[in-house]
Amino acid sequence: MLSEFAFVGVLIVFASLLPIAGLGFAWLVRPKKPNPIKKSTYECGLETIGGTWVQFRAQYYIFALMFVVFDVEAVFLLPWAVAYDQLPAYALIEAVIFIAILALALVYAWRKDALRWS
Amino acid sequence: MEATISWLTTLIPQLPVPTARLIVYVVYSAILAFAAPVVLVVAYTYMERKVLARLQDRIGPNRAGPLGILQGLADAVKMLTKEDITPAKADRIVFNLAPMLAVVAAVLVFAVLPVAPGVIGTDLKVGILYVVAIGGLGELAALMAGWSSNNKFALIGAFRTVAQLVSYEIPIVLAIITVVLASGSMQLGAIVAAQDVPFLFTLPVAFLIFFVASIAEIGRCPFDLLEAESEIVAGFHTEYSGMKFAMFFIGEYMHLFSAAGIATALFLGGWRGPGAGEASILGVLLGFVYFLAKTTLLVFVMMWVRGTLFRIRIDHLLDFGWKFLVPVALFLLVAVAFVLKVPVLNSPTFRWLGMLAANGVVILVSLALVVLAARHSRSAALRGVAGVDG
Amino acid sequence: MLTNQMVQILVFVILTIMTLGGGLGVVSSRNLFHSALFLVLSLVGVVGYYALLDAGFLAVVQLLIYVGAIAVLILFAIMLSRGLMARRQHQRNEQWWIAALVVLLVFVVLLVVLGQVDWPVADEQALLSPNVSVGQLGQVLLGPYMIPFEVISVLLLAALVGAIILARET
Amino acid sequence: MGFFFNLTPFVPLFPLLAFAVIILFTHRNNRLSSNIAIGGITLSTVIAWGIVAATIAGGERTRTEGWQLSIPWLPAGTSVLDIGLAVDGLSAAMLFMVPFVCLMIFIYSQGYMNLGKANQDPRYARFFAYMSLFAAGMLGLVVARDLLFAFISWEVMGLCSYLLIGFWSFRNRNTEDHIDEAQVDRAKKAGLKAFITTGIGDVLLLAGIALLYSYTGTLTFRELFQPETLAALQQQTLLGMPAVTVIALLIFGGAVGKSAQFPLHVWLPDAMEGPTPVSALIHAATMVAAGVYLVARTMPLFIAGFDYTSAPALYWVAIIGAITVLLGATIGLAQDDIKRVLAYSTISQLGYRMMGLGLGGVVVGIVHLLTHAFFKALLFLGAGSVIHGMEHGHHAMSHHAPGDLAESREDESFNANDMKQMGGLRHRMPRTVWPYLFGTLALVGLAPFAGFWSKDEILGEAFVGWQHTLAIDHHLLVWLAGTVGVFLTALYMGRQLALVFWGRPRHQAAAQAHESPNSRTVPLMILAGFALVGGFANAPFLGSPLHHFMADIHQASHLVNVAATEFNFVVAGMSTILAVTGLLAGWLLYRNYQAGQVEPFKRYLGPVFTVLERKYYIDEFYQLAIVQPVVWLADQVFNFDYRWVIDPFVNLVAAIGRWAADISGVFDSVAIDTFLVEGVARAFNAAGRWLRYTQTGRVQNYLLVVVVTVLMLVGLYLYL
Amino acid sequence: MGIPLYWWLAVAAALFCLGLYGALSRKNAIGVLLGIELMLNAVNINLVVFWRYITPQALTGQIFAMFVIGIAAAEAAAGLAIIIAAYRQRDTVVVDELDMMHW
Repeated sequence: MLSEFAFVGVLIVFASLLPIAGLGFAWLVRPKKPNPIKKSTYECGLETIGGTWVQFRAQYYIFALMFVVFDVEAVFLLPWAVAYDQLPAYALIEAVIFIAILALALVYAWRKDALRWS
Repeated sequence: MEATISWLTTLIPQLPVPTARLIVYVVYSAILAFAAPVVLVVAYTYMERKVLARLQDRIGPNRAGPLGILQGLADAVKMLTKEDITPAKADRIVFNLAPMLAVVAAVLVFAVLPVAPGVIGTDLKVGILYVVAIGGLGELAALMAGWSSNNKFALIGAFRTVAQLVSYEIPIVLAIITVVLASGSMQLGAIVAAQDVPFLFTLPVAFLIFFVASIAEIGRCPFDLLEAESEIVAGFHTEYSGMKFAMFFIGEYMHLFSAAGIATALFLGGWRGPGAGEASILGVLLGFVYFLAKTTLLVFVMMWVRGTLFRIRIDHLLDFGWKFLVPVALFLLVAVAFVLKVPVLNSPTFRWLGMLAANGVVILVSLALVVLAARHSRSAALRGVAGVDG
Repeated sequence: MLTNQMVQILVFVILTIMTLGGGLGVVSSRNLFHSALFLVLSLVGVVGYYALLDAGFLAVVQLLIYVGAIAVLILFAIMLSRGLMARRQHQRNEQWWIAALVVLLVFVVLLVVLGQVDWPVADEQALLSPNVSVGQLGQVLLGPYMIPFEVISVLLLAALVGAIILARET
Repeated sequence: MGFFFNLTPFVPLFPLLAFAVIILFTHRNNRLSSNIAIGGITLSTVIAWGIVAATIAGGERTRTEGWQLSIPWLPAGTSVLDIGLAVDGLSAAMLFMVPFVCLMIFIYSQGYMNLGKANQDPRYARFFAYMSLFAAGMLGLVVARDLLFAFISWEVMGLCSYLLIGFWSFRNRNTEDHIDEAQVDRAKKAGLKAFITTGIGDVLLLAGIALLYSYTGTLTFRELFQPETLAALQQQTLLGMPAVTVIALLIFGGAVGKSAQFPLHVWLPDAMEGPTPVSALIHAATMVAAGVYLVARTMPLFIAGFDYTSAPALYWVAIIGAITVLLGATIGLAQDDIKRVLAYSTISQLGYRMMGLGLGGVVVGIVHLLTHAFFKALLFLGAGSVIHGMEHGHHAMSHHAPGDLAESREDESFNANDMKQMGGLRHRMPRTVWPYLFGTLALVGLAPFAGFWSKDEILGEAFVGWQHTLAIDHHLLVWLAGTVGVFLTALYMGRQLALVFWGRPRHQAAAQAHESPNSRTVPLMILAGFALVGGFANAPFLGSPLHHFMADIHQASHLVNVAATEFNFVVAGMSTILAVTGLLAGWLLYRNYQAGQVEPFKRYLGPVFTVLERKYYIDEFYQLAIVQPVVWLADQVFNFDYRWVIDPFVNLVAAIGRWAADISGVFDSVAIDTFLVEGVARAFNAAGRWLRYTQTGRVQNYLLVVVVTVLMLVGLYLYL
Repeated sequence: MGIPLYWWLAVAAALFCLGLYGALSRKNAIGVLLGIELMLNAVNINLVVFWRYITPQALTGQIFAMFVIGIAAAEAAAGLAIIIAAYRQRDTVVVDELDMMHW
């Protein structure tokens, strides 16, 4: 028995062929006249000052963090949602507790102003 | 797909089933991976230009071919022949991999899209979660592109893109969980089959959350901060040109289509419509037409939105996602779960009505809360002003 | 003529090359960003493993959580500590060769031990029809594993609170 | 009527809800919070009394088999732990008392914590939240169907006792002018002491429960007491005894901690550092009653395999009870603090209950628990009223004499709890004195007050038991201890009455003391009514109704002594004579006591009195024998690590290296061959560095060591 | 299943060892974390393989794998936050330099 993912495997092969073919064809037909100015970093025509690695704010990280937490919670909620019809009524209570804790996380981040983009 | 395979084996009796399956897979893959992207991009770019132009009281493309219909082709040729520039300080390998990954991710979503009765790459048991998961690859592509360009704008653009994508993925997932709850399955085919009444009418709030968040997910106006020219040039693909840029471009339009397609499957009943069914070729074709029509309608709405609204600020964007959509989606989820366990609502009709009522309550309560909060903050601001004056 | 088993083995080999090659890249790459990308490659290989093992839900979860979420988190963290990227430094500490020897030893011991155990593999019939529906997963999760199910949300809440306290700029 | 049984979960649930609501939502609104607490306990009381009525109406079947409910609570992989509630005669009897006494105390607390006044306690709402949780714990224990739920409730009570006894350790010193550091410190220590001391008992109890579960696989009382389960438990041996006896003793260990029996009684007197309502709650309705109730509940385990007159576990219960009776009563003679006297009296009375249980008498123990709850709550609340009156008087005193303000403010010697500074309060507090007198008479055990009936039944049972054998056994001991205890009780209560209410005021504050407001005196009067008539509920001439009500529950096991004892005029007469004598002696000796005099007992008893005053030096002994060694051990471990072995060793290596380097320096100047010297130095250096590698502070080094160690262990496991 | 159980276990063992090596030899704290993620994945492969080959009717293996993934997410979130905080405090993420506990 082939896995239900077999088609995905085949599709991956073909999907990667598309950009390869496209880029390959373009490589054949396009002009190639590099010079240092073309290859310099684009900064609206100005000379680049300093490295690329300006200090970024941890704000970004906090959004990713929230995302991870909610994503995991969603993953645990999905089996619940699928099985919901076959589950007894207390499944509702369990899930409500689960979601309440999740909401608590959101409320915490909210109250701590971790979600504010300042 | 299974129908096609059996049709093929009856057509050529000596063909073994696995080989027939392989052939069908290869053909359908080729359609999805080559024909669909090209056709979609050409058609939708043309459509978008025309729609936007009409909304802005212009004519739009009208030179290449009749009514400018060949404009897409002309663009493709131009892209192909553009010189490809890789910045000197770029990380070449990652720089080249990023656009490929973007396209692959966009194509992979098609695998589970139920475009017509019985026509679906593979009806995964976890189909809808698969769609969400593949979306993660797109984020990865953006990060790779932004990082490898070695350009401040690209990097900031990548950060912003990913922050926005992850923020709006949560309401999407929560809306999806609501749909899964109502249909009892993550299989897209089963979700379509469960929509005797489209979820658009029973779960309108979930649809709105999904649709709005989808627009943000594909980074279109009013959520197109990823490429806010005035701030960060073109975002993470600032340094890309020629065919590599075209790859991102193609990915974007395929994304547009798949987002609308998924929304169609989840909320508009997919290919369902009068006469559509797996029984006959005509039914299948009719289903495909319904699907395409519904999807294009959604795409049109997105274009309309783009033509009407202005870009919002990033803090508003994130606030809207986390402080409005996510709480409402959570609330909705609990409300629908509650309705589904109310023992009185045991007939399908009552369940639909119950869900609709839950949606109504959720939207009313959340809007009331928003109004209250707005009034509160406004009066607080007024007090602040008064305090300064006094 | 391709048999089912041959396809499976072929896929397995490709996935193994991805997974272990990715893993090797993770530990050997000098550029941390590349390390993280190799990690993604390796984890995608694991996704393939799960798909091959008929654990479809886990495969997608792995893709969603690891590739979609954790990898993004790691890449963010790498980009946020900019010093890492600017300074080219040795990525191995001075005990790496001891570590290499020990790890090699661990690997050999594991291979030997795993080979010696007589695994109680289930019978053919059970192997052919595994219990894979997500609905059953949900029933088990909310039934016998209800407490861990609730605890995981508490754990995530705790992780989030801790991480916000740590990562916030004050 | 059966309808009320279905409401059983709400009995503990209402106070619990009150707790949650106060803590989460209403803690900013003090009046609302306390009203919620009172409302919660009122609802509990109503339901509980409904259940009592239903049990009475339900007849024998209801009382024996009762009502029960089980909830699958903790699914853990493959097995499920159930948790459940049950009501039978025994719980119903407790349900009559516990919520009602709690209610009285709650109402009283509203006044005591100065609701709405300037000196209202800053953590007023929190106080009521804790009290509600405390009540919920006790009610949970009473309606528990199994040891698991009982233990959870038990621990909730333990937590609350800690929080409440130490309640004033957080007292806001800015607003409370008469609270000093020492008092705050004492409150902290008392809370910890209660928590740790009862904790010792809790560990024993948990061990007992764990053993029980491992042997029987169930924790439900009813299943445990099945004859076959008990028989199976007797078959097992543990430590040379039947397992069931060991388990019973472990459970009794828990009761010793909670019910303040010797040798774990030390926490109870200190527990009065908390607000007075807490003392009343602990001494009457909740904490100490819990231990007695648990022993009564698990009585079949104590007897299993024996007759109730000879069961070894019961024997120890009786002995410990007897020791505690005498210990508490004698210490009570020598205390000056009004609440402390009552605390020791509680210990002594708890001893009575344990004696009763030790004779196999579930009913007599519980009846004494019930009567005692009413009059001890009464006495404590009365004492609180007196203390408040004294404080009021002290305040008024400094207020009315502005010239002396500075002086009186610094009046360090004033202590509102000190009986020796009171006197003549019967004139100042006419509405407190009568209830207090009733409570005293009930405690002393004079007919017809409540204590008479319950105490005499314990003594009668012991006496009858002794008459059966006429041997010098624990029956005799219990009877003697109990009878002596009666005299001692009367003596210290006589002393207390004389010091507090009679004689002349021995301090200005006493002269200006005020009667308390109605919120405090009305509960006193209600409780006084119960102290007067409560004993008739089980009066022998009425046919000992409670015996029939409660005793049936253990009939299934055919082990427990459930028969009511005949009223014995010898016993009753003797104890009455002793009580009257004691009361009169105490009263006469102290009636004319003046402040500053050497007190009469001290005159007559001399050094013995000092021993009593110092509570037999038990606290000091514990300090010396347990606390200090533990602290010492901790110090030694610290020293071992830091001063003596580990660190010095590292330093030694370094020192040796240095020393060697010094030598090499000398050597260098003398000898030409530097190669060898440097080699030595290097060798030592390397050794030092090598040793230091064990503490690099680098996680990865440690991890490597872990991996290598695991590898070695695996090798050992595989090839050895 | 066409693939012998031992192959799977060997692959998981190899992945585990790679992760272990990364955790032991990386100078960079994030590198150590990557190693740990590899190890967790190796464990997960084993869980799923045992489910598939030994107890295909009981879902315990899959449930455990889910919990491991959840815990890995929590671990990564908290771990990376610690690294970011440490970086901000001490301007380094080299494990050897993070030695406040040293001696």
